[in-house]
Amino acid sequence: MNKVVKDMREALSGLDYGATVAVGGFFAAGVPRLLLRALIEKEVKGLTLACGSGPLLGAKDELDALVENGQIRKIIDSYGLFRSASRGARHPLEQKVRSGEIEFEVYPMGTLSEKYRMAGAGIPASYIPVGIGSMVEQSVITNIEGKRKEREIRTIDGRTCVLEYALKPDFALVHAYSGDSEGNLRYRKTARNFNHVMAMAARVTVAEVENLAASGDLEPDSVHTPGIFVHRVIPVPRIAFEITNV
Amino acid sequence: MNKVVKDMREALSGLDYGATVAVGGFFAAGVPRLLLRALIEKEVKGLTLACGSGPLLGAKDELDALVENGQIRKIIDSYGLFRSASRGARHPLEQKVRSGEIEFEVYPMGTLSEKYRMAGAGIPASYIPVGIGSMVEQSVITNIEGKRKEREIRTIDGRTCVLEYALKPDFALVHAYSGDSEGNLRYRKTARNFNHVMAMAARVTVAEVENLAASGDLEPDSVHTPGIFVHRVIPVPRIAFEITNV
Amino acid sequence: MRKYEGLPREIIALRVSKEIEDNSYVNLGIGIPTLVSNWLEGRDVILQSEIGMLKTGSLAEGDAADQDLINASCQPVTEVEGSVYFDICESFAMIRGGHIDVTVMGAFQVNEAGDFASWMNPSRGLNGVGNIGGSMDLASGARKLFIAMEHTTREGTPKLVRELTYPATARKKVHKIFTDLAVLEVVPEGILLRELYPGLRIEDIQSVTEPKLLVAPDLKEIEL
Amino acid sequence: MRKYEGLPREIIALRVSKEIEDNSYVNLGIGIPTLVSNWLEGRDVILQSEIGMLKTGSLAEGDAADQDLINASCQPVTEVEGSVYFDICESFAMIRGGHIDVTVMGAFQVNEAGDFASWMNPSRGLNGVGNIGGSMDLASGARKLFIAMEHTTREGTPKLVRELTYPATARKKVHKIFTDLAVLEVVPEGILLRELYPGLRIEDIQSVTEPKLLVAPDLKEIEL
Repeated sequence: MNKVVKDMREALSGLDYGATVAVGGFFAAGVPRLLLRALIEKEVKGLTLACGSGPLLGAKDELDALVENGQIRKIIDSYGLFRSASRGARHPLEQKVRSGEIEFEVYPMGTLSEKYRMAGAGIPASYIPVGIGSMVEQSVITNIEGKRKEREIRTIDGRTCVLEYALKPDFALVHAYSGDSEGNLRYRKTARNFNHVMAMAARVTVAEVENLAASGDLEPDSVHTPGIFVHRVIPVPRIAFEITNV
Repeated sequence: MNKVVKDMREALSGLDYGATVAVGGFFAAGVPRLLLRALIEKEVKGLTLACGSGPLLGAKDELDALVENGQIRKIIDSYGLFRSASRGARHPLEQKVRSGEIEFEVYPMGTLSEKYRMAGAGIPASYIPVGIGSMVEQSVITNIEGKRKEREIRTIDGRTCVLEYALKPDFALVHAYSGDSEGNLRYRKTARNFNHVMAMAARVTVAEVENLAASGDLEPDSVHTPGIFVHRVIPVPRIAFEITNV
Repeated sequence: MRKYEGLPREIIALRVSKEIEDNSYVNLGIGIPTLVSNWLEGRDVILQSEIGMLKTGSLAEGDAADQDLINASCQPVTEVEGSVYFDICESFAMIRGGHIDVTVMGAFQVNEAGDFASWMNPSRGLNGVGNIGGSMDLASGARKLFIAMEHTTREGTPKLVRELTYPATARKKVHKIFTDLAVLEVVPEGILLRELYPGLRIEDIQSVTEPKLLVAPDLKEIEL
Repeated sequence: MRKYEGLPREIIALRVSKEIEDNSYVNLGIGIPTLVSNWLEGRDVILQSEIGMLKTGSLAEGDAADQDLINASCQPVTEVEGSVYFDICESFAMIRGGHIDVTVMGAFQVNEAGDFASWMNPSRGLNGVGNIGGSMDLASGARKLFIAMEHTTREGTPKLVRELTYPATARKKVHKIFTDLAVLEVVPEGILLRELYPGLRIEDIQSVTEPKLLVAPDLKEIEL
């Protein structure tokens, strides 16, 4: 199976208005920057960007463009706002979160990672003992009051848990260090983070790959994401970026 | 951290009467045969052997000894009985299952793998859409009538599910192809199977390792089981075994 | 009961293979389904084995057998270019999560609703236990579930039944059924006879099938 | 309110490091906790970083920085002998599953019950949202949870409080608290003062602490 697409247009085909798009990466590491740039160029709007831990803070130029172009309807993340209050206050993202123009939904990081895994593994819901005693227990945490759905709480084996549901994105955009034409992927160091689980979760997974290997060149015992989870592969150059404070 | 133990006695220390012991392997592949032999030699009784897919069928000499010595109180598995009815009928294991002398509890394989993962990941329970319309939906499936606990069923997002609970073994015995003194492990080919998830799940994980590597000799991006999940490492020789029909 | 001579098992497997489209991920169960792999060589179809392997190769003979490399039926298999290994939770994420395009399984019985029984033969008398293996997970997650089996038992008893008398593996999941005598499809109204073994008539198939068969307007001989 | 001069942040971190036993797996949060790593070099302690790394090395300076290698605070770090990488679900399985021996976090506030607040400053006015990150997972799964923080805000307001006024991260989870002025332990009866900054008296600590402190019979100066 050859999943290599010829260009970014084909890579993002079908990713249209209103799509929920998982974006790999953890702050600056492992963010699919070139796929994000293609998303900006495509000018597709109404997007829900389903993140794991601040990939947009780690790719600020892309974040700025997405916000300025009005492409984002909603962000799901565990750590998606600037750490510094003063810096955040100046940023268009935070202004739109404040005004409610962008919805911002936040989960504990491990819970969010399980929500993606549940979607990938066909598990509709799990009881997770995280967030008890916090606002997580009361409702989904979002800046939009009307969306604060109540949570279901239950004590199992002495541990009080929140019932958490699978989160299935329409698309996942992931970044891999190497991959072959059948979509088998390997990540490098801490750039792995959310990329694997998002690839599992989405209906359509698009992987940007720094090093395109021939089928069979990846060691069979050392593949991180088996190709069955990946639908499109686009080779990209390795680009340098700055790791700045989030 | 040096987790290498000096002998099998130390490897199994604390594994006493009544323990629940996860046994890695899928039929003949990846079974911790030498740890099983040490378990036999130790003559510890009252064991619950928590399996994944018939590792005891794949290690028949060890199974025979465990059954004959009366060490097994209960087996948990997805495929733990001989495929052939006539062969099964002749085997002491099946006779003891028939008589109720050994309890036999069976789950769908993927559900069982998640039960171990839940234990390892600190998730008390999940709704799993497998077994609906079958006996799984009605009760825990076991040969002991009094143990057929009712299941809790719920429809989530249009999928009817069974509530499945974490299964936390006291010990896990796993087999790895290579590993270092800090417990980082790599498996070979299809011998990986249940070994990783059982290592995650247990209170104490003991890994028999065919090739003991120096710390740092395993490629950091290519470790299958990070050492944090492994408590004891025992180097073992590579032994040949026959792959016979189960 | 009358018993008809039909396709040998290898040829049932061949017929199944023709129903599998290129670019599919496929899981093959024990028995006739395993034989389907013989007809997929050279095809752009990737076999998943629930033990934790993608691109499972053919059975390994003699010295080619590797004790760390078996399929989910405990048979030594081979690696091919691009084979990949993974752990059991990843494997069942593929299966339960709907990532497998086609699953082919054997069965003791299938009924009109698309329910089927495959995991336990109660006559073994094992106090309600049996080997589930991955069968329920596979049935639950399958996008398309094909059953490949003999049309009747060795004694001529129908395996296409009105009510399952064996414990169900899953309900309303079977899409198509491939037997030595016919190719059938489970449709909302019942079981539709689509193809039959050359020389047999509809009545012949019906005589070894419990539920009343629907007949496809374009009924034809089994296409090989 | 009076504000006392106490340990600098680096020395709070040193005090924390002495509370960590050899052969421990440790996760260090943002702020003072990160500084603890400076005092663990040469110790048989393994640092877990929730981004997906075991044996996280020291911060990478200049050319040693690798854009694919950062810690959970988005700082370039280094690899050491035996470092291992893994994906985020594995990482949080370690955290939530109780595999981390010691977790050290910062906090805005801690109360007598061992509740603490760290994830959101409501004064930022973000309509109820903030950065949770891994804080709640870490608190929930920690075998031992240490808080390392200044004893008061810059303005001298106590951070050891009767009732949290910031949204809680977790409840009844804090074991010990290390500040610039004192080392305290959360016990069933309240907060126990165990060590204090040389020259300060119990009353001094109490004057910048909201709840009534219990005093250890073997109260001593902070041990470094």
